[in-house]
Amino acid sequence: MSVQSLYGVASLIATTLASLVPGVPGYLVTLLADLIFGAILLAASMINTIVLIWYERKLLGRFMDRRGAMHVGYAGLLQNFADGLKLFRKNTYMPSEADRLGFYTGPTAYMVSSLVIFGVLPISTGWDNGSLPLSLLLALVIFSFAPLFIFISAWSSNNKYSLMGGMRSAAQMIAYEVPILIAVVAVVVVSGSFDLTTIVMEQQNYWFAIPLVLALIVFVAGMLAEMERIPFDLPEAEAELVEGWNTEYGGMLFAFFMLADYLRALIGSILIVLLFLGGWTLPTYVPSALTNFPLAGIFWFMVKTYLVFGVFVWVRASLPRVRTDQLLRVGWLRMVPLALASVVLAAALVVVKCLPLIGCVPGIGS
Amino acid sequence: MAEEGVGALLRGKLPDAVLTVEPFDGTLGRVTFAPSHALEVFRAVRDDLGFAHLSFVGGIDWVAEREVVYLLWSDERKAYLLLSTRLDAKDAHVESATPLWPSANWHEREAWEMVDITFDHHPDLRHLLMPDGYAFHPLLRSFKLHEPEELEVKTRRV
Amino acid sequence: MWINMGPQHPMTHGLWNLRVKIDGEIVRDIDPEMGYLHRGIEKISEDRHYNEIITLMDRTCYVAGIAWEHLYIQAAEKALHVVPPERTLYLRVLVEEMQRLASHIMWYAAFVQDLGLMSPFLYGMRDRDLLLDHFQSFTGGRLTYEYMRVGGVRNDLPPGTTDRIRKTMDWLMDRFAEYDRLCLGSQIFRTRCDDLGVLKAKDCVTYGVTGPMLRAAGVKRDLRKDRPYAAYDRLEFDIALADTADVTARYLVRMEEMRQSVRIIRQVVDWLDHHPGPVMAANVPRWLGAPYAPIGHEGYLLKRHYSKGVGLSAIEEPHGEATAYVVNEGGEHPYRVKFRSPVFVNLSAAKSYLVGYHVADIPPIMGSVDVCVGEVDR
Amino acid sequence: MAASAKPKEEESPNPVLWVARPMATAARQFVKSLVRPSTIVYPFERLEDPKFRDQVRVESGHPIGIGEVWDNYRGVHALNIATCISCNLCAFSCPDLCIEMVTVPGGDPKHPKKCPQIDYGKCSYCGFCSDACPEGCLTMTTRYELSVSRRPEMVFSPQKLHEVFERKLPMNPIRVERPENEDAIRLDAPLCIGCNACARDCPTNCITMVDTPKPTAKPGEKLPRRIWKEPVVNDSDCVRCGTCISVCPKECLFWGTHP
Repeated sequence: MSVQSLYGVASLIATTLASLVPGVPGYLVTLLADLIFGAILLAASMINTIVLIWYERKLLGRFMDRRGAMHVGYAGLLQNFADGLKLFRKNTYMPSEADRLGFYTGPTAYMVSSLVIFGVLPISTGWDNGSLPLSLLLALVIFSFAPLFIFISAWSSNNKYSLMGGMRSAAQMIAYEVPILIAVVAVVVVSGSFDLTTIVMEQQNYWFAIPLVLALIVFVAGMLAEMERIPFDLPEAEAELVEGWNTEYGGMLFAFFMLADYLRALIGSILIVLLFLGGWTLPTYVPSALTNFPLAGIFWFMVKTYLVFGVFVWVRASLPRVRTDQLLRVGWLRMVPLALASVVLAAALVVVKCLPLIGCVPGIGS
Repeated sequence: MAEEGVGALLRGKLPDAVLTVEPFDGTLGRVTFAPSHALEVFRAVRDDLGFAHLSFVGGIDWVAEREVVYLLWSDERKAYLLLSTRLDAKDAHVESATPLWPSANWHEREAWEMVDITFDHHPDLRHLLMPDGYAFHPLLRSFKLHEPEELEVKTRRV
Repeated sequence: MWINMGPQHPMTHGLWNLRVKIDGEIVRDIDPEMGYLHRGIEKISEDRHYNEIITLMDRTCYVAGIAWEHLYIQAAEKALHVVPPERTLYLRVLVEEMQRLASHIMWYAAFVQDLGLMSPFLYGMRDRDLLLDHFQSFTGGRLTYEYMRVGGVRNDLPPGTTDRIRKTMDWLMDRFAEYDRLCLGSQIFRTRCDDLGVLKAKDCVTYGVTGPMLRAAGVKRDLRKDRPYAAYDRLEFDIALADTADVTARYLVRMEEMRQSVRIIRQVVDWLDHHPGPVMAANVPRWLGAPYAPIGHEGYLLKRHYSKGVGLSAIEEPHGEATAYVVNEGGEHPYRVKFRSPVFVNLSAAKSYLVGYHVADIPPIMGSVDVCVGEVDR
Repeated sequence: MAASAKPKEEESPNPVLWVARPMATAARQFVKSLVRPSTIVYPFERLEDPKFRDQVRVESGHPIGIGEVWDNYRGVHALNIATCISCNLCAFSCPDLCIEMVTVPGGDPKHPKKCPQIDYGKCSYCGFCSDACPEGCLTMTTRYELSVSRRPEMVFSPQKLHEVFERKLPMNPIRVERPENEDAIRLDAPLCIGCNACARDCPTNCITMVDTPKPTAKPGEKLPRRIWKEPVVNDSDCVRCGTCISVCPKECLFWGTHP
């Protein structure tokens, strides 16, 4: 029986299901398999997010000459699960004058829209969406829904700090959408595809980070702003806006915001890995022992993602926060021209056909 | 001597206003002036003698009368000058120094709420440290602290 | 739109309320509300013996307790006509300068954290701990020292302290370079802090602003130089000055002051090594009485009388010029104690350096003022 | 004279490096603290633990938990009941009124022995009491953990303070030197009636009543009815507690400056 599915692994599940329970209609099996795969993906992304928080806490601790979480579980690994449980058990309160609909839907939609992106991102061979030719665009579009939901929840919580944080968030995210998208164009020009899997496969000889270093810088800076992390965390600038747009939230709704923030951080790191650092592939000249074990693709993918996130933590540990007007000025006046320059550079590289040359440089390419 | 200099200078300028000039340890002297001439004294001290920095304004309650103490600093002389004036406790008011030295603003507000001295023409005479509408003046001698026995917290047996 | 920044707000560093009128992100008007931490120290002092006020002084400013002790003790000694021995003067300079270091490091930590940078906060707290360890070693307390007494100090330094202090000073000098790399070396820090919260020299004098804020505007006033107290006239140091009068200038002035403090401490430690002597003046009662008879002994009657006097003292506290005015009317308690807190006046001028800047600038500007609400409200 | 605190050239930001210098500084700290961060894991590692002291890297010469320095800490009091003379000085010197003198067994019925009971809910650990203690029986120890579950447990009776003493914790070794020529008890002789109250109540027995010659009455003058004895204070033994002043019915004793 033939099972059509979006996912390589999902089709595996479907085949297994079909062989276990014969006689079930094919479309039901496909549906069930997709649901199971979605649940696996959801669990994996959530667990990854929570581990990412732990990772940041530990790393930040070392940057700050302290230890970070260390008591719950081995080296504090379970600390964030405990925190999550605590938040889960808490009452959620709504300010009496707040708008009920927006107050509750804002964080939920923020969280869900961040989670949906995981369905688009390829993780490894077989764990990807082989048939989505515009997956990069889809991911970025869903990624840029966030300011809307942030603004809804900020406005509806009827707090001046929240409103200011929401305003800042919207302004900042829109300002940095533009350079990010232009920087992505550079990648698309070089790889010739909007499909993330194709982009990764194009990088088997050399990583795009080498020819497109300009685009990488713009993309990383833009991602920092999109993720609202220091030095661009002014929507939730603790010093003046208390907690910015999530001031009024507590309990599980706050946990939604927190999780969604780190989900977006994870997605940002994953996008950087996919677009510029070769995804789950390693350059072909590395010893094959490094790539010839089960789930090697996922392993290297996670290692790269966590390293990229480590750079974000490093930046957080060493840079202060910028101001709104300075941020916007940098965004529009520096980042957009830089991104345009990187597109021109990428186009030039493609036109003069010198890209394969980079692959010939010893130590970089194959 | 410099100590006599400033006081004598002030006395020469404003013979009616300056009541006494006496030496005071650590300053150029302590000048007592009549409260009715406060503004003239302030002007003379700031503009002619160069005491541009007002360090503090403090009130002291001497039961029958109240004293206002001004400590001034001159960058040229590198020394302090102590001004003092005595007011009748029943009608304690003196001209505000805030128009001349804006730094007196909060000090006068504090002296007003603590020692009950009214500063005329103060731009913003309202409570500073105490809550609005607080009816007492804590630094008056008539304001007694509780005896320690009254403050004794009854221990609650848990 | 008026917003309340405080009394519970990350910006306040204490318990006060800054009401801000904003137009978009621009500050149009402000109104500080004080008094949340008012404990009536001046009133309580009227019912306490001279030595027992020291315990209050430690709690006046919780990051510069010993400077306030020094301030009060000088005034009380003048009011009581007591002259402390010479070694005591040097010991007091030593602890005051160490307190200045601790206070400035604490300021650095809090200020940079206001800018959103957490790691210098922890570096600062770590390095301040070394100074607190020293305080613990010779006063017994880490935050509330109770070190000074009328007529001297509680005790001399334990053996070996001076060498340890020298080592710590060397180590701290390296740390200051690290602080500068983290802040001055960062383009983001400079864009945040340059031309921010400008209060020019003329306005500083008018509003009575003192301390590092005043020196950042280029006014050369430092009571340690201009009106030397304790042993400062026998020590070599320079006044830290800057001329741009903005937040960066205040940062620079405080950093330079810390280096000068290290310089002073090294000289004092050398002097202390070679000049042993008593640390308590003769003819001073070791114990200057109690506020009340203890519970169950209300019949006790303990009166000492001192000859009348008024004491005025002024010191350059880490935050600026602090003065104390102690009136001794001959009783066992002071008749009136009045303190001038530098932050009190610096805050009262807040409107002149906050209006016109962004909301996001309020934390760094207020951070550069170094607000310590304990001594504002007293 | 005045140093200008201008930033040095090496510290000013480089437009090319932009944020490289602070990031390098943070990275250096990261590498340093990979082995062992500066923090001390408090409930598991204790500074006062001599075994742990050797493990702490002391690169800055700071006195963290080193021997005699740690012992200067002002913590919970220790009371040696045996040497306490019930002079009340600790209770008098306490600014927070947290010390109450309570009767302990061991005194004679007329003059019960009283020792300090400390309410740690009020105590500010200023150390005035141990500084005032003339016999050194009330000292402060390095014990700093004082969490109790109920408020009455914060009140330490003399017996409980004695238990702290018997645990032989490191005592605060700093003894405050008594100043030379301290104020001493003086007698306003014409007022004295020789009632012996001061000598009876003196905790150190430093007051002796000596006979004074009874003056011969002039004609027409009436001699006061009194015992012809006067207290003489041994200043070197006197602890300046003031008990004699407070019990004197005629208020003829006072603090006087040493000649």
